Amino acid sequence: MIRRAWAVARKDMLIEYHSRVALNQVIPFALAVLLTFGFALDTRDQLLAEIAPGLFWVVVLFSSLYLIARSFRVERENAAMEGLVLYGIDPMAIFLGKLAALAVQMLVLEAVAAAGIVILFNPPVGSLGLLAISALAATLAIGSIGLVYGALSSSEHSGESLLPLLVIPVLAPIVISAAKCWSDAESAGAGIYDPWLKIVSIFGAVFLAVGAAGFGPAMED
Amino acid sequence: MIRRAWAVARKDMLIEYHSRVALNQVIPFALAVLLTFGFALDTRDQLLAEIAPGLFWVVVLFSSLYLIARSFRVERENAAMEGLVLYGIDPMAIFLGKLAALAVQMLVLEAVAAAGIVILFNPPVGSLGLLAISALAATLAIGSIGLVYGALSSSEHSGESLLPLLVIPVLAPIVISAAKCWSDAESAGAGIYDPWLKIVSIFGAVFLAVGAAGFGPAMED
Amino acid sequence: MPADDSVSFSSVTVTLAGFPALLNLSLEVAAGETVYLRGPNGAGKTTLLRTLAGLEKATRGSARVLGVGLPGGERSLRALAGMMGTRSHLYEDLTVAENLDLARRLLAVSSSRIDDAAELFGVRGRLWRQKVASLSAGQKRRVALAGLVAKNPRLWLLDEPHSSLDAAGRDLLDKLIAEATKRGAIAFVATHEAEAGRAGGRVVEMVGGTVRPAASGGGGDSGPEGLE
Amino acid sequence: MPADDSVSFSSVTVTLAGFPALLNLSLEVAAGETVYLRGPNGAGKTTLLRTLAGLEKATRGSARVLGVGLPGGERSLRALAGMMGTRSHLYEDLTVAENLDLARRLLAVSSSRIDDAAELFGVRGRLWRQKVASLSAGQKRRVALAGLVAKNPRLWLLDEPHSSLDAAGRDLLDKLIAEATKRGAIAFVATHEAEAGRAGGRVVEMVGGTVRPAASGGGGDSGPEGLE
Amino acid sequence: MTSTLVRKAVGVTSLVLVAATVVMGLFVTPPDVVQGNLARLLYVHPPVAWVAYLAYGVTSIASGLYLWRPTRSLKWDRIAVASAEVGVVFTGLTLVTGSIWGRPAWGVWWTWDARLTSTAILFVLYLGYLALRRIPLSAETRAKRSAVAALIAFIDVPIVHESVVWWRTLHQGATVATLGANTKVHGIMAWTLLLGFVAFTMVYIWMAMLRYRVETMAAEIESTQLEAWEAERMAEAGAPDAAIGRLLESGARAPKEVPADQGATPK
Ligand code: HEM
Ligand SMILES: Nc1ncnc2c1ncn2[C@@H]1O[C@H](COP(=O)(O)OP(=O)(O)OP(=O)(O)O)[C@@H](O)[C@H]1O
Ligand SMILES: Nc1ncnc2c1ncn2[C@@H]1O[C@H](COP(=O)(O)OP(=O)(O)OP(=O)(O)O)[C@@H](O)[C@H]1O
Ligand SMILES: [Mg+2]
Ligand SMILES: [Mg+2]
Repeated sequence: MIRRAWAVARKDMLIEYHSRVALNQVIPFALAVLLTFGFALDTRDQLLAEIAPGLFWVVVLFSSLYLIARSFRVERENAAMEGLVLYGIDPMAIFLGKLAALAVQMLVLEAVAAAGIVILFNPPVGSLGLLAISALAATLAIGSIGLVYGALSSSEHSGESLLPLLVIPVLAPIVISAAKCWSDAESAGAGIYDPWLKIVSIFGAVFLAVGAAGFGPAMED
Repeated sequence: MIRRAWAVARKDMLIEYHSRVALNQVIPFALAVLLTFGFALDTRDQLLAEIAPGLFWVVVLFSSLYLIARSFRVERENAAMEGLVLYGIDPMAIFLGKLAALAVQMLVLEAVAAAGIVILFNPPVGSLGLLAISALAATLAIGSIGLVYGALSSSEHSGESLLPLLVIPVLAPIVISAAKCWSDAESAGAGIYDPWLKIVSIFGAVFLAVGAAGFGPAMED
Repeated sequence: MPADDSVSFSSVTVTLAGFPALLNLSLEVAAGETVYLRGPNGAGKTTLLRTLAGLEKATRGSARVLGVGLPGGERSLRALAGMMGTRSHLYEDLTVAENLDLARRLLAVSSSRIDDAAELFGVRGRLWRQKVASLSAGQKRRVALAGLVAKNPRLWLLDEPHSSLDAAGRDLLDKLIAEATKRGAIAFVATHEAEAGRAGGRVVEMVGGTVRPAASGGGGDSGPEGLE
Repeated sequence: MPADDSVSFSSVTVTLAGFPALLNLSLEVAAGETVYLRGPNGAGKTTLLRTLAGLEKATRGSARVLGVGLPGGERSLRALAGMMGTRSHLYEDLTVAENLDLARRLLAVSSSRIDDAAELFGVRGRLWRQKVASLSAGQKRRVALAGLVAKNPRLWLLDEPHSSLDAAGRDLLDKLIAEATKRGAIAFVATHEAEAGRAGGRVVEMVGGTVRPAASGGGGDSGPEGLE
Repeated sequence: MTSTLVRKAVGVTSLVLVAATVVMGLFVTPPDVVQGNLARLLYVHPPVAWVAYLAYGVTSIASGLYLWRPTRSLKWDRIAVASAEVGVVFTGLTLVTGSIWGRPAWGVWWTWDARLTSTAILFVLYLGYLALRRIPLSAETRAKRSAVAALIAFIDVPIVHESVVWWRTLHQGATVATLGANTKVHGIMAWTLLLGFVAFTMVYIWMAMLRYRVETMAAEIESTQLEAWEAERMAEAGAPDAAIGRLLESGARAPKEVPADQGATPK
C-alpha cells in the first residue's frame, strides 16, 4: 500500500512539476491577497500587526482550497480517478498519496505566505518551534478534510464551488486555534505546552483520522 | 446582437436554475467566509465595524471569482464555447450575455452579503443610494474584468487557479474605492458627489469598456 | 461566382504548440463533393477539419473556403461551417430541449425546424426533458447532430461521425450528408472505416500532415495486413 | 473451479439516477468467449460494461463474474477487469512515458513490459516525451490501450474500441483480444460495427436495458434498411 | 393511515404545548429582576437551541445507521435529511431569538462571541450538507456521501456547547444544567422552561415527520417513475428500433425538412 500511495503522490508532484499551478498560480495568488488586504482593510500598522496571525491562516486556507480543487480537477479530466480505482487499489492509498503531495505544496505555500506576512505586516514572531508544529498539524487537518470533502463533492458537474462551502465551517475552529497559537508564540514564555497548540494538535489528529476513515466511503459510491 | 446576447444570458441563467451553484453554494460560502473572518481576525467590535466595508468587498470579490470560474467551467465541459463560436456570433454578444447573467448573480450575492455584514459587524449605513450606485459600478467592473481574464486563462488545463491571480491585482483599486465609498456613505453628508463614488464609477465605465474591447481578442485566440 | 462554392488549400501549414499538424497541404474540392479523409492516427485529419471550420489559423500558406479567404476570414467561415467533432458542444446541465432551444435562438430559425430535427434523431421522446448529463454517448451525439442539421451548413465537417451512433443513426446521417451535398454543400468526413467512400465521394489519404500523393492507391489507412 | 472463469448475470437491474439502464438482464458467458454487444443507442451496453468492471452497482438481481459475487465484490472485480471506455483515464498534464510509468507502479509490473506495450502501439517514438494533452484522439487511445495490455486483465471490457483508432490499430487490437481469449480471458466488446462478430465470437443484441430475445436474429443494430 | 393520525396528534399536541408555553412564559412567570420582561425569552431561546442539537443528533445517528452495512437502508437517509432540515430551521430560530435577546441585553444584535459564532457556523455547516445533497447523484451514492458529511458536521455541536467554557465569553454559561445550585432559574420558571423544551421537541418531531413524509412521497414518485420507465424499456425491447424505424420509413421527409436555402448565413 505504501508503494502505491507513493506512486500516487509522485504522480501528483509530477503534474505540479509540469503545470506549476501551485508555484506559479496559487502562491502568487496568496501574496496578491495579502497585499489587497493590507490595502483594503486599513493602513494602520499596529492594527495589521495584530490581525496578522488570523490573516495568515485565512489566506492559507483560501489558497489551499485552490490546491485541493486542483488536486481533484486533474482526476476528473479523463475520469482519471476511475482509472486509479480500476487498478483495484485501496482508497487509503489514494488518500495518503494525494495528502502527501498536497501537504508538500501547502507547506511551501505556508512558508512563502509567512515570509510575506512578516515582511508586509511586521507582526512579532516568537517561538518558531511552536509555529512550525502548529502549522504542521493544521496542514494535515486542512489537507485531510479538504480531500474528504473534495471526494464527497466531486461530481462531473457543479461540484467545484461546493468544496469551499463545506470545508470552511469545518476548518474554522482549527484555523482560529492555529492563529491563536501564533499570537501565543509572540509572547516569549510560550512553549510546546501552549494550550492552543494542544487544541490544534488534537484537531490535526482527529481530522487526519476522520479523513482516512471517510475518504474511502466518500470516493467509492 | 442583443437577441443573441439575450440567448446567451438566458442559457447561463437556466444553468444556474438547474444547478443552483450560485444560490446553494457560492452565497452560503460568502456567509461562511464572513463568519470565519469575523472570528479569526479579532473580537473587538469597534474594529470590525471599521473594517466592515473593506471586508464586504473582499468577500464579494472572492465569491465572485467562484461565479466567474463557474461561468467558464460550463463553457469548457464539452468545448461548448467553441460551439457558441461556431454559430458565428460576435464575441461581444457572448460577453454581454455572460456579463448580464453574472451581474444578476453577483447582485443577489451582494445583497445577501451586505445584509450579513450589517447584522454581524454592525457598521453604520448611511446613504443607501450611494451604496447602491457604487455597488452597481463595482459589479460591472468586477464582472467585465473577470470575464476577460476568464477568457484569457481558460485553457483546457490548469487555467482555473490562474484567474484569481490575474484578477485580484487588477481589481484591487476598485475594491478599495468601493470600500471607501461605503465608509463615506456612513457620514450623513455624503451624496452622489462623493469623490470615491466618482472614482468607482469611472473605474466601472473604464473596465466595462476594457472588457467589451478585450473579450473578443481574448477568446478568439 | 462559382469559386464561392468550392474549397481550395494551397500549401497550408498549421502549427499547434510548435508542431506542424498540417504541413504544406494543398487540396481542391468542388461544390457538392464529399471528401473522406483517411490516414493513420496523427495524420492531421482533425486539424484540417478545425482549420476548415475557422477554429485553427493557417501559419503559412493560404486557402479559400466558400469564398472566404484564410487566414483572416475565420469568423465568417465559422458561421458557414457545421462541425461535429469529438466534443459535443452541449451544456451538460441543460436539458435536450434547452440545448436545442439555445441553438434555435442563436441560429434564428423557427422552432418547428428544431423540433423536426430532434424528431429525426429520435431525441424528442423521453430524452427531451432530460439533462444532457444523463444521456448515453450515442444519445448525446444525436442531440448534437440535431443541432447541426438545424443549422444546415454549407460546409459539413464531420470527425468520425459514425462513432457512438447506432446503425440506424449512421444510416440516417449518411443520407443527410448525401442530400446536403446533392444541394451543393461540401462535406468533409474524417473516418477510419474501411468502407468509407465505397458508395461514392472522394477519398483523400492523409499522412504526416499532408495529402498522400495519389500514386499508392487505396489502403493508406489500413495497417500492414489490411483490414477485411 | 471452472465456474471461476465465467460470467453469469441473473436478472440484474442497474438504475442510474432512477432510470433502469439495465433491466432484468441475464447472461452466461464462458471462459475464452468474445461477446460483441450490439444494439441501438441507449440500449445499456456501456452500463453493462461498467457493471462488469465493478463501477456500477446492481440494484436488483445478482451476478458472478470471475468468481466474484455482485453486488458486493466490486472492489476486487476492478482489479481483475480491464476497461477501455470513452474516457481515456489519462492525466493530460503528464507525458506518455509518465502516464505509463504510473501504470507500471500501480500494477507492479516490470518496466520492460510497459515498454513493449508502448512499442506495440507505436507511442514510444516522438510521442513518448509529449504531454498527453497534445496528442490526437487516436494517439491518446493508443496510450490507454498500451496501459490496458500491460495490465493483461482476465476480463476485457471495451466500449467501442475501434473508435479513433486507425486501421492498423484496429487490427492490432483485434489480434490482442483474440490472443487473450485464446488464453482463457473473456472479452466484452460494445460496438456498432456491422461486421462485428463475423470473424467469430458471440453477438449479443441488447435493447431496452436487456438482452434481446434471440428470435429476431441478427441485424438488431442496423436500421430497417441495414448498412452496407 | 395510522401514521397520518399520529402525525395529526403530534401536530395538535405540539401546538397546544407551544400555546401553553406562551401563556406560562408571558403571564404566569414573574419578570426577571435584572432583565425585566426580556427574560421571558428564556422559555424559547434555550429550548430551541437544544432542539437543534437534538435534530442534528438524530441526523448523525441515522447517518451512522446508514453507513453501517447491517442496517443500511434508504429509510435512514430520509430520516437524516428530514431531521437536518428541521435542525437548520431551529438553528436559524436560535440565531434569531438570540439576536432579539442580545439587542437589549448586550446592546448589539451580534457580537463575536464564541458561542454565537460557532452557532452561526453550525448553521452554515448544515446548509452545506443540504447543498451537497443537491448534487445529482444516485440515491445510494447521495445517501452515503451525505452521511459522511453529516458525521463530520456534527463535530461542531460539542464545540458550540463547550464554547462558553473554552473561550471566555459573553454568552450565558451552563445555567440550566446546574439547576439545583441555581438561584436565577427556579420554581415556576424552571417548570416553564421544561415545558418549553417539551413543546419545541414536539414541534420538531411534528415537522420532521412532515418532512419525512415528503421524502417518502418523493421516493414513491421515483419508484412509480421507475416502473413507468421499466415498462417503457420493456416495450423498447419488444419493438426494436420502433422510433427510428418509423422516422426512416416516412421516407424523404428528412431532407425535405432541411431546405438548403435556409439555415445560417454570415452576418
Ligand atoms: C445570536 C445570539 C445567540 C445565539 C446564537 C445563542 C445560542 C445559544 C445556544 C446554541 C444555546 C445552547 C447552549 C447549550 O446548552 O449548549 C444557548 C443557550 C442559552 N442562551 Fe443563547 N444565544 C444567543 C444569545 C443569547 C442572549 C442574548 C442571551 C441572554 C442574555 C442568551 C441566553 C441563553 C441562555 C440562558 C441559555 C441556556 C444556557 C444553558 O443553561 O446551557 N443567549 N444559546
Ligand atoms: N446518469 C444517468 N441518469 C439517467 N439515465 C442515464 C444515466 N446514464 C445513462 N442513462 C440512460 O441509461 C440508458 C443506457 O445508457 P448506456 O450508456 O448504457 O447506453 P449504450 O447502450 O451504451 O448507448 P450508446 O450506444 O449510445 O453508447 C440510456 O437510455 C441513458 O439515457
Ligand atoms: N496541441 C497540440 N500540440 C502539439 N501537437 C499537437 C497538438 N494537437 C495535435 N498535435 C499533433 O498534431 C498531429 C495531428 O493531430 P490530429 O488530431 O489532426 O490527427 P488526426 O489525423 O485527427 O489523428 P486521429 O486519427 O488520431 O484522430 C498529431 O501528431 C498530434 O500529436
Ligand atoms: Mg482526429
Ligand atoms: Mg455507450
